[in-house]
Amino acid sequence: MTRETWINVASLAVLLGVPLWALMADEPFIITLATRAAIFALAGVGLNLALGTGGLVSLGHAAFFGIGGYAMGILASHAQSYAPIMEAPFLIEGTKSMPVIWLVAMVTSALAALAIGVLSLRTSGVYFIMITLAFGQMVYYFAISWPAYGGEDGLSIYVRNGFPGLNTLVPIQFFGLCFVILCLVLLLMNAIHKSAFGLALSAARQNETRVLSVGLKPYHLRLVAFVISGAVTGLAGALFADLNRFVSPTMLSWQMSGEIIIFIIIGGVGRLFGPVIGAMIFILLEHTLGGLSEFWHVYLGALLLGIVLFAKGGLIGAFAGREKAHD
Amino acid sequence: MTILLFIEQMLNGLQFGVMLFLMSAGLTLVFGVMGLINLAHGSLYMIGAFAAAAVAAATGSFVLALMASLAAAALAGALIELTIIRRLYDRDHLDQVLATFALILIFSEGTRWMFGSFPLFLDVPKVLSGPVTLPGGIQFPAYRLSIIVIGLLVAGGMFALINRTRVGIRIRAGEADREMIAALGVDIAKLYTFVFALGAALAGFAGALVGAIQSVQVGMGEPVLILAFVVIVIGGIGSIKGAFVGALLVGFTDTMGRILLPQIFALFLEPSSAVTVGSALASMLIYILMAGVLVFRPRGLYGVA
Amino acid sequence: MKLRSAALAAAMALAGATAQADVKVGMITTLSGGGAGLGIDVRDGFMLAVQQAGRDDLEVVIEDDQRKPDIAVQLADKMIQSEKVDILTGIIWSNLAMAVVPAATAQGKFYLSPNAGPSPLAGKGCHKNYFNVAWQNDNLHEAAGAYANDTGFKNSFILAPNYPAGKDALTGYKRFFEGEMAGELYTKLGQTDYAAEIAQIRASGADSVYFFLPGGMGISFLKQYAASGVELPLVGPAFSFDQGILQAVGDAAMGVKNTSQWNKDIDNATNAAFVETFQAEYGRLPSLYASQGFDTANLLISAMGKADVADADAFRAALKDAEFDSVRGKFAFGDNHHPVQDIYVREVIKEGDVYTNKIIATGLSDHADAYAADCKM
Amino acid sequence: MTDVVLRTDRLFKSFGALKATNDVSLDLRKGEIHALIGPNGAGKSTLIQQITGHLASDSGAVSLMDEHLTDVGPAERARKGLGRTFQISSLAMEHTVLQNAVLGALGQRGNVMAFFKPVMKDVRLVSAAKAALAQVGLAEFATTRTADLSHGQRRQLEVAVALTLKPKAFLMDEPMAGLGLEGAQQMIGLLTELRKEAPILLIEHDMDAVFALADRISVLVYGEVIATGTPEEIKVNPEIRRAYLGDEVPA
Repeated sequence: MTRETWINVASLAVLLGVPLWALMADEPFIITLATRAAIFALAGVGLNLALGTGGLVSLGHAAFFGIGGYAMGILASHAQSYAPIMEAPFLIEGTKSMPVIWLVAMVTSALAALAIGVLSLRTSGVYFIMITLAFGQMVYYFAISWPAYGGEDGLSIYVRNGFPGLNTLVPIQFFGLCFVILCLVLLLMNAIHKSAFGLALSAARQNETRVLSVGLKPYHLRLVAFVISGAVTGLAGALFADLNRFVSPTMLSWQMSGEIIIFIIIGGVGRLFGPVIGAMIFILLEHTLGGLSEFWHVYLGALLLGIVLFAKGGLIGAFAGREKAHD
Repeated sequence: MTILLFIEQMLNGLQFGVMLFLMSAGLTLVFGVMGLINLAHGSLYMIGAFAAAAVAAATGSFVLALMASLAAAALAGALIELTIIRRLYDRDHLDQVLATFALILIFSEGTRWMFGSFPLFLDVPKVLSGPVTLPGGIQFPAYRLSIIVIGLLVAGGMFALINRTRVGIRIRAGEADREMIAALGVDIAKLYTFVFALGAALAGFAGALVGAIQSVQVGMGEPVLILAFVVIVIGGIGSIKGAFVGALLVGFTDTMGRILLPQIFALFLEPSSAVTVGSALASMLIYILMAGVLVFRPRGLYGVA
Repeated sequence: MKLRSAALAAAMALAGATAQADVKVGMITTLSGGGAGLGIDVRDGFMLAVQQAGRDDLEVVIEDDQRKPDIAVQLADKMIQSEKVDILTGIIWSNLAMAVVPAATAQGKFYLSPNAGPSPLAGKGCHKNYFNVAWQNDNLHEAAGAYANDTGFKNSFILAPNYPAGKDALTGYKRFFEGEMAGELYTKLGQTDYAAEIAQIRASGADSVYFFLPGGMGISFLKQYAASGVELPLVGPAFSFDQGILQAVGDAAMGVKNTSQWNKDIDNATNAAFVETFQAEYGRLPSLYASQGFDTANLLISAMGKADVADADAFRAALKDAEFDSVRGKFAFGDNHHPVQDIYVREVIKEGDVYTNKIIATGLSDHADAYAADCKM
Repeated sequence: MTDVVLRTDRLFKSFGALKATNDVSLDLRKGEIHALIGPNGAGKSTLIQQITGHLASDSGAVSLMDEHLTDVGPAERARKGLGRTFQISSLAMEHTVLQNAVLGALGQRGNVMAFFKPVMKDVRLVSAAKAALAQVGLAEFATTRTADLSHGQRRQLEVAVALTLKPKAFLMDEPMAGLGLEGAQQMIGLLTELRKEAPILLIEHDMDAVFALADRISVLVYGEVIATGTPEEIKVNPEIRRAYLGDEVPA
């Protein structure tokens, strides 16, 4: 195994081990933190396909995170109040079933990513960063000013949604669910990375002309990557909303987009496990630094600055060296 | 809406646009010359406003306050350029975004640590405090009128600097070809520090000017930063002319949208939903404008391919 | 957790004892980023009362929510799961309260709100364990509507940000105001330039303006309104005229009427002592928020004197009685556990170099809220 | 003419006042190497870009095996059978040599939307890629990171990627550029092999190579084709001697 593989395995072991320890030590809050880390990691893994493999720096991924969250909020709130979402032309009812919610969250955020991607991918570089930011802001302001689902107040769900055979209100069970989803998505991303699509997408990042000259269309590759990426981030959003039993426009803010990018950069751009390590470290920092001082953002800022300036390739890069070319 | 009110609103749009230009000019300059995305531009804006508020409180002079804003922001700009920013020129945009995002965190909480959590006081100078009556009987705040004048002067000065002076030639050369200008024997490091400090000073100056009619508080820079990005992206990044046109476009669109959209929706919706829908759409309008421009001109109005 | 140990140490030092704390309070409030001033005031007011009570059976854990709902939810989970607090308090913002309160009360915890009072929690979503010690969100706006009638305004222009609290505000004003509406505007949340809105106001033919623009938005609006030369009388809720931000508005706020359930010149011994000790302790005048934090702590302490927190029913009854000396003078809870109180009209004045408020009238007496009837408790 | 593979018909392209290509009509016939020579700035690279579709023409048409390509983009043109190499190596530098070749094979296959199957375990793609690498002499470098290749090896890899496309015509933009004597000899040998697969439109500054390889030569000056002919005809054409070659006619 390469050193990077060791780091990857270790990071999963820590992510799984800490909540198990917390269960023994009766520290349920630590389990909640680990769940949060797993969900953020999932959002980052989603974005990493577009950003790391595809080279698409999207500053609007909070839109998909939030849309996933609202998919959960809207479905569950209607189920809670027994009021159908719509009656004509056909009946759509709310639901409290997680698998259905996840499916809806992924489909809606994929559709949003398709719409945003079709327009945004006409641009590149800084313009792409900014146009995705613009679309993110549109969705954000829409959510704030649209009264039907709580506007800025957001939507509360009193009881976490259900998954067959599990009691999701028990922290460790919900964590297990998130952890398994994270692992499955990591496997999926690993497969994509090694697939024909992954090879071409990554080549399009490195050299667009080359991809064109072998008869492939970077635009299509990127659009598909953007849609998959949006769907995974949307799934993370649905889980995050379920963790908090609450969804609000904060999930759609540009700062949220920035945070998802931060997870990736801390861990290492384009590394499969970059967002996992990044999210774990971010949660750790947020939790420990927050206790040190009211002004803990100063320390967080200094630390991020240090990582950008001195640890190129993120922490995985610093410890495992340059990415090994795949055979 | 009467013609006079319409003209007054156009003036408001112009004034908002000019204000946006002040904030955007430095941002687009820094990007054009050094290829740097600087999210901390909003922090420099905030530093200018806080410096002005502190000096105004100590001396009571608005002119001194404005000078302090220029000096403080330029100094802060030069300082971060020398220590941090110059390490970022050769990095990709992603690293730049993250590093300057980190600077926002440091500046914001640092300012809160120094000045506390409550907004500071900064008022317009007495001579400009009331309204003036314009031809046609429009009452328009004197201070806003001066912002329009100052903004246009700064815009003129920027054009002159870029097009007429030796420094401007070097800046344009630097935009075109970094190695070329180094080969010409210009000290590129000094030029970059100068350009960055100039951009910072403009941001700080805008912060002070605007701070007098808005709230001087921590976090005031970020909404402005996003607006400034919208402006320079619409105009084409790196183009001062683009920033000017983009700023006016955003100024007019936002101002007129806020006023007109609810009235337009009132024509075919019942009043309360017209207000809701109109306001919701108005708050999204400049982003719709920006996305629209980019879809048809992926490099902005005056951007170079 | 440093904040926590500091709070603990303060409580311990005053009590001079090391006995096991009996009542554990979790305070989630905004201490960093935008709006931190409000959270700091609530915390300081609350802790002042805790110190003055000098009880060794009261422990307070304080955490910063950064004004983010998801952080607030996470902290509430932490308080409930790990700290095992009995009572939660501290949240400033309605959207954060909506995220935290329903889940916390559903888990059997008490929640005492020192600031936010969103309408769902007063009406259909009320809960026996939820007590609001400040106001229902609409209250101050309703009082402003009533005051506008008393003053003889016939035609108001009203504006607020386009978000739920903004809509509640204008609804609240309209609920009591009997005149016409010259115009109604929703502005963008966080908007800082109001030139276009002010031009609308000038052209509208209104005889008065009511605005709800909390925080920096209000500062910007007031400064720009003063410079515009529009001289229509301006009325707002206390949030834009609070001690914390009034100094930043300056002359532009002079003479403006605003509605509040508290002011530092309310004439009772508790209030006089509060204003004096707060100033001595923290070196600044107390704000509305500080007064709410102070009352919240005193309500809690009064209930601790009458019942054991472990006996939820008895403790709830003790809270409901509200037998404490409020800085507002008389204070009582309605059936939905929201205040029934007087709401005053204040005017901004200058005392020496400091801008502050004085009470000039009573807007509404013994006022409850409009949602109480929806509350099935 | 049935043996014409690639044809350009009156191509124009201007940049402002500069006419980069001016009424260029050329053809490339089965089995031949057709060299395009001309001084720097004559419009050779512009012409290649117009043919591949990376640059839109102001007017004129391009056809491959009598099929019009004018209205389709560069990806479609590549898929229809235009294999090109670049003046400056254009490769996915972080990928291995083999991965770059597999990318070409993927382009040839056409379907890239496969998400689950490891592409480097796809026997058909990999063996096609390896065959191309072997043909250009890079077989032993298959697992090398492309960025670690020498300049000459990168040029060879460019050719290999073009080969995997199984093109109907090759477009080669200065394949000898920057190669040493030995490298150039190797490349000449390689091109001689390649012409058996498909005809080559060759842009080259190295006159030794051009005269050694080309069946026909076209001379481009200021965007215009001033002559087309066999090497012998070009060598003795007095107009060309004056306009372009000067008096330094290669032996």
